[in-house]
Amino acid sequence: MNKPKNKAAVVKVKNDIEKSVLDFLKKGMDNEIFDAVLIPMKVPAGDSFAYVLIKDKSLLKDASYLPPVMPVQGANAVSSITRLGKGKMKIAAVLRPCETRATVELTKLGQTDLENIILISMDCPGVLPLSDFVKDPKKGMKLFDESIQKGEDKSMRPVCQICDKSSMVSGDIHIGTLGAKKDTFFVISNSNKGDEILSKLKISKKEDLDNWQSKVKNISEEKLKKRKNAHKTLKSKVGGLDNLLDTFSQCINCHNCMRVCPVCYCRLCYFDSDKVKHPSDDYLMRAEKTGSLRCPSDITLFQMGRMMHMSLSCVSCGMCEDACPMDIPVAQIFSMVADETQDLFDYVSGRDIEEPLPFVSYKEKELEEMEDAA
Amino acid sequence: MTKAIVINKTADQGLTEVLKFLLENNRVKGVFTLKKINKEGDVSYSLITNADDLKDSVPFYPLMPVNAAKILSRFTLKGPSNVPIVAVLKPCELRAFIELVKREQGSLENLFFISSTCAGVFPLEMAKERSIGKNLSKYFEKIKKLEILDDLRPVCRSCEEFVPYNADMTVKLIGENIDKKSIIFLNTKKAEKLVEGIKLDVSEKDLDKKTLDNFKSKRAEEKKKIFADIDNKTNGIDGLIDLFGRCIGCHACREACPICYCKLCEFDSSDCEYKPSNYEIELRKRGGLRVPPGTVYYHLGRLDHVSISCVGCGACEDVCPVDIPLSAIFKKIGESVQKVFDYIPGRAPKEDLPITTFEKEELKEFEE
Amino acid sequence: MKKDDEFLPKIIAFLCNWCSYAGADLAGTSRLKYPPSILPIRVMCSSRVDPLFVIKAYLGGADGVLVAGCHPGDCHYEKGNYYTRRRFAVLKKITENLKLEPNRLKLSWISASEGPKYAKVATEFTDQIKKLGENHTKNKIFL
Amino acid sequence: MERKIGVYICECGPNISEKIDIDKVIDAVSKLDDVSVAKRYKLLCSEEGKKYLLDEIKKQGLTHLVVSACSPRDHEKTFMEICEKAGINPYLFQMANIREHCAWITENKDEATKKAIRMTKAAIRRVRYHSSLKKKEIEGNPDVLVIGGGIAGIEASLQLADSDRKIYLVEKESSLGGLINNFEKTYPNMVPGSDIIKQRIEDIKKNENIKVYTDSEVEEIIGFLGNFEVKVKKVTEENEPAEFNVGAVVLATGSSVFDPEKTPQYGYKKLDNVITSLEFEEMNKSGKLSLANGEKPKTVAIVHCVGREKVGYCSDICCMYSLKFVRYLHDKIPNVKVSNFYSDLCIPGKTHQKFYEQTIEKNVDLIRSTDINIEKKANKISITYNDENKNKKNLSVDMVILSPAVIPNSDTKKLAGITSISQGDGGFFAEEHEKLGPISTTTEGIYIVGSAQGPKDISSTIIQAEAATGKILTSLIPGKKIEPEIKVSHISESLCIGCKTCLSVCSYGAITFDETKKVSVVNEVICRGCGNCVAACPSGAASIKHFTFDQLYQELVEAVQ
Repeated sequence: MNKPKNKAAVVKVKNDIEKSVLDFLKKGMDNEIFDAVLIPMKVPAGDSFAYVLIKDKSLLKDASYLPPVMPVQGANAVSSITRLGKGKMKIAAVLRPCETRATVELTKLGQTDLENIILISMDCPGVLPLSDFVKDPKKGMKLFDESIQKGEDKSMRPVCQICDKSSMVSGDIHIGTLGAKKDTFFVISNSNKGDEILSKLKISKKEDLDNWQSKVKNISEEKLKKRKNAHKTLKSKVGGLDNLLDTFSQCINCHNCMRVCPVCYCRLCYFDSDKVKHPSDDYLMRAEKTGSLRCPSDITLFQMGRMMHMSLSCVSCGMCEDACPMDIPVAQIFSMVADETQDLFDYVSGRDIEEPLPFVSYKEKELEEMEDAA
Repeated sequence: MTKAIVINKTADQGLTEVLKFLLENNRVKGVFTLKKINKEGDVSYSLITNADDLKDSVPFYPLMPVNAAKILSRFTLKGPSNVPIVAVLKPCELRAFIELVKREQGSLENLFFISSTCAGVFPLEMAKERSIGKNLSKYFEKIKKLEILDDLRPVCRSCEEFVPYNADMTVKLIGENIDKKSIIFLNTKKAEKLVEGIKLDVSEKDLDKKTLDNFKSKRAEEKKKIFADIDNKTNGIDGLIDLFGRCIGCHACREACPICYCKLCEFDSSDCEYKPSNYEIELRKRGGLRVPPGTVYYHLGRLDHVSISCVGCGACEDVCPVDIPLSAIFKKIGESVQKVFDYIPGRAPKEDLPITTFEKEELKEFEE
Repeated sequence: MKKDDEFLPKIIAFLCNWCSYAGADLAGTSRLKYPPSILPIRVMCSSRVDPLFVIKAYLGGADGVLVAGCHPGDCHYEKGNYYTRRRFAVLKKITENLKLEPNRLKLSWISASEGPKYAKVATEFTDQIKKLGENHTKNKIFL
Repeated sequence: MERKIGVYICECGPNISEKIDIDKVIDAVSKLDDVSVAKRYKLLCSEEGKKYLLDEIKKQGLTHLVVSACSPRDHEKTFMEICEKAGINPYLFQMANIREHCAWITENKDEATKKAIRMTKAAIRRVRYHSSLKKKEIEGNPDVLVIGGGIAGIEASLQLADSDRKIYLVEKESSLGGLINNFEKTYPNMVPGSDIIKQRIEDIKKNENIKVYTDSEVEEIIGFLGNFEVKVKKVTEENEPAEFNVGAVVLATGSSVFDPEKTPQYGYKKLDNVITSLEFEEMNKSGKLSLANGEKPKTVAIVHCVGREKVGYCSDICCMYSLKFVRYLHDKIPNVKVSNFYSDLCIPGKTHQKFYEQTIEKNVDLIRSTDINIEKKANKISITYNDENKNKKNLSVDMVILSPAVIPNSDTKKLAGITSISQGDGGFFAEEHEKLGPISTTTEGIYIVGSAQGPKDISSTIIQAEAATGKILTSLIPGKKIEPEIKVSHISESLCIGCKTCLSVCSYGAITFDETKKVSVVNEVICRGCGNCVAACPSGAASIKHFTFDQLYQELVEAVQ
């Protein structure tokens, strides 16, 4: 993966891009390049979206490759299908870049089998906060379309507004819309699998990609700036124990952030296990130290423990924040921490399947700055 | 008639005074109640051991951040408390705790329970927006007039079990001048002994049954509406798919549910993982399948597991990120299941769970 | 989708080994005739039938689910079927409330000597299901 | 591991082949995953059939076997044995019952064929999720614990001891013999009770195979057929309980009688000379058959069925011994007038009728009566009653003997707790099945003998003692291994949340609770494998071998697909 991408195929848009992408997928099925497609689809009530594994082509027309919300992290969908084995079907999985990267992380963690999966991503404009959307889906749809038209992100989730990897390619095929000529889009191959598919579909990689690349470069640089600033202000707001406690003061310990997190893959979370259940005396003792003990206790322990466990693989997808009943800016906090911990190892989670997880590898000479000078 | 402590203060202040007495005179070693925890005035349950910290306690703050039964269970899971603790709970929380104790998930030993006639609580949403504070006066105005405040959670507005079971003390919180007088009934000998020697006037009183019945009938009205509404929505498999379609599978409802006490939920276990071949079969049948699958199955299964003990506390709905009307569904089905066994969850600790016992002659209507 | 007149339901029948399965065997050895709609699944005791199986069967598209065991008091394992009955009651109530076609579920007590009863139950239940028609959950995607 | 599933479809002569198009079935399944061969054969349960199957398994190198044929209740065992012979685990095998459940009940051949395909596919899918189970074997201890030193216990002990079994005989009284000790004579042939019992007690004392614990009570019994850990404590002293291991337990705790004080209308304990049958036996045996004032009674009433309504059953023996009392009285007190008040006479058995006829030749009135009331009138006892025609009548007598209902021995409850054998009707120990298992219990290896199981006379008691002996001698042969059920429950320690739901639904006390780990634990040897606890467990911590969630669910999936 990650071969230099200087050439790509170009596909003409007939009436609208969504249809054309779906059409591209249908061709894939027609030519039996893949037997099924994993792609978001509006739920019957029309108030949200869900991933659907489609075998019956006629269903494709109702799919939407770029839904306005992320109710389920695509990586979880992929692992649900392949954790117990690759199966017989070849499946094209249409995922956002952060979902693709989470999938790559899960693969490193043995939670998916990508052999029969083709990962297809796209330039991502971000998504709307889920809770707002479900309250008024119609409004949400409209808002989302407008934002795309205008190329604005102010109505997107905060964590999307500061995402500098919204076009990062780590799957097999990437749908590039940025910098494409009017009524066209790029189909960028990022792997041999990808190349194979393009050739089978007889789409040749002639167009060169400078346009797309420079556009992506600008956007991610701009977003990176925003991100750094956002993190700076956030740090001043939540930095220090008191601020941190305050930030999590309303946490009700529902562990939703953990359960929707794509890279929290444990069947039984350490923080739900017996290891965190103590005799009554312990709680009483702790209460007596300070006069009173907030219940449920160990909120911060849980959050920090989670940072310890998954910040190296965090893809800043924002699921946690979407799912938090108390609107705690979990995703922003975690994206801040993740950037720093991943920097330590010059690691970007999900960037490349060949990159080993920092915790399962080491260099003999590294992290001197962490060691005691003396 | 029951002995009752009468204090010319608001219910909150009145009870706090009693709690203070209990801590200072070492009648109990800890007080478990709601407490303001920061300058923003966020409220959370706390285990208070130092009488001074009681100044921030707000026992009857109309909010249920979590169902307290879960915390008490965590507290006594590994064995009963070694020292006396008094816990201030809402009636539904107390009932939930009894259900947990029946399942060996906690112990009643060394615990004293104070509850109240419960006027209901605001949705968690409002705590998030920090808008409860400014609604407090409205809350008490309404309840003095025995009216039902629309901003309250639907499950509270329709709750008919607002008089606690198994409480050692019950605080009057429904009816006139609750803002001037706090009346604390001593329901048990235990309670009388606990407050022995308190410098407050104790007199014989009664919960005004007529007032409560009147209030109950209003709640019953609300319930009719809410049940009718959910009944229209729960319409066969398509109705279910519409209701639960937007479920994101976070299972927060289960995590918040006091009756869901399992270490690892059946629905997170490998039993519920689809093998590749299962996907193939389902696709052959349906042409497509939601992934991860099992949304409807999860909710049906949870209904099967908890309906018998559901106390209708509404915690599930409070935490649902996509506002599925869970509490109405679970309350309605819970009640109809419980009716079959003439069972009220949490009514009596000695009452067997219907699923752990049976009558030889029963349920004929279900056989053929 | 077949027309109703030619519609042969798929009915999952959980049969306890000692009574109902034996009863079904007897129906066979006595050459009684009943529709081939019944698909037996043998369990040692009806109390093994986790209500979740019934739900799975229904969501999986089974047109009907029959749970059959020894008559109350005759359970090979003493009390099993009493618990089966309670679990079934709970499940039935749930499906009633959700209007999930509770008539697709059936609980019967069939002893080892009741071959005719088994054939009767199988036939009548099949007719009942035919009236209800196909279980459409089998076409649902968003389960 | 790579699966090679062999599918064999039995024609069962014409039974299946005529009703089902077997070749169609073969076509339908031979392409399925892991199916390496699908064939038909004329009669698989025949000797050639078995041989054929055996060779096939070897030749094809099969790992799993599916047989579509008759009911597993007929031939599952047969084919499992073949698997074993062929060297594959017998539990990697599944049967589809396409005869009883398909061929024989379906008119239309196409439909039958379709169903047979479905059933066979389901079996194939299920077998893929089977796992090998290992046969368990334990060395059974042939020794036996007998609780109760009455005639029942004595008889069982002697018979077992004669076949060289070591017996531990526990009696809570200071001497053996039980109630019979008090009987001067026993009906119908009026031989002295002592004749029956004395010699036997002597034999026991002489027999070094029998260890007797008098003044002792059983404190604990934990285990299963072939291996029960027992603790026995002397009631009289404060010493450590004796501990030993046995392979079987005989409950012979006998019975006692209903307390007539609970039915005040009979005046028991309120009036002099109103006594119970047991008191009368003692009095009679001691030879001092007299009234409180020392005189001999001239008129005696014997009241049957005392407390019958209260306990709700006929006690079987009262009528006979009440007639026996008539004999006692006439032997000891010439021309004494005896009146028996009964509601229904119970005179069963081939010899009893004769005894009855001989008895009523004597000076005795048999009065069928209801609503008896007994008071003191002057210095006599006055009995008012309604006769058969509902006329109020009255009779004065010197002495009244009450024949109360037979009830379980007082320590039945305690033992029921210790052995987890439930108490059935009337509070007697519950037999496994009223007709089919009258002396067995729900726990293999524990047997009930004598009136501990219900009112019984001596001969039926001895019959039961012999029956129990037979059971024990055949099920516990020294050196022979016993095979406990393999398809048992298991509770995952890591998943169990300790709610004890499983404990309350288990009929066999097979699940215990580990208080330190706060998790339930299955005693695999006591478990019968019904699977009740598995369905009861909300968190899927409990599972049952060979009927796992996966196995049943996958069978289901195929069946509905």
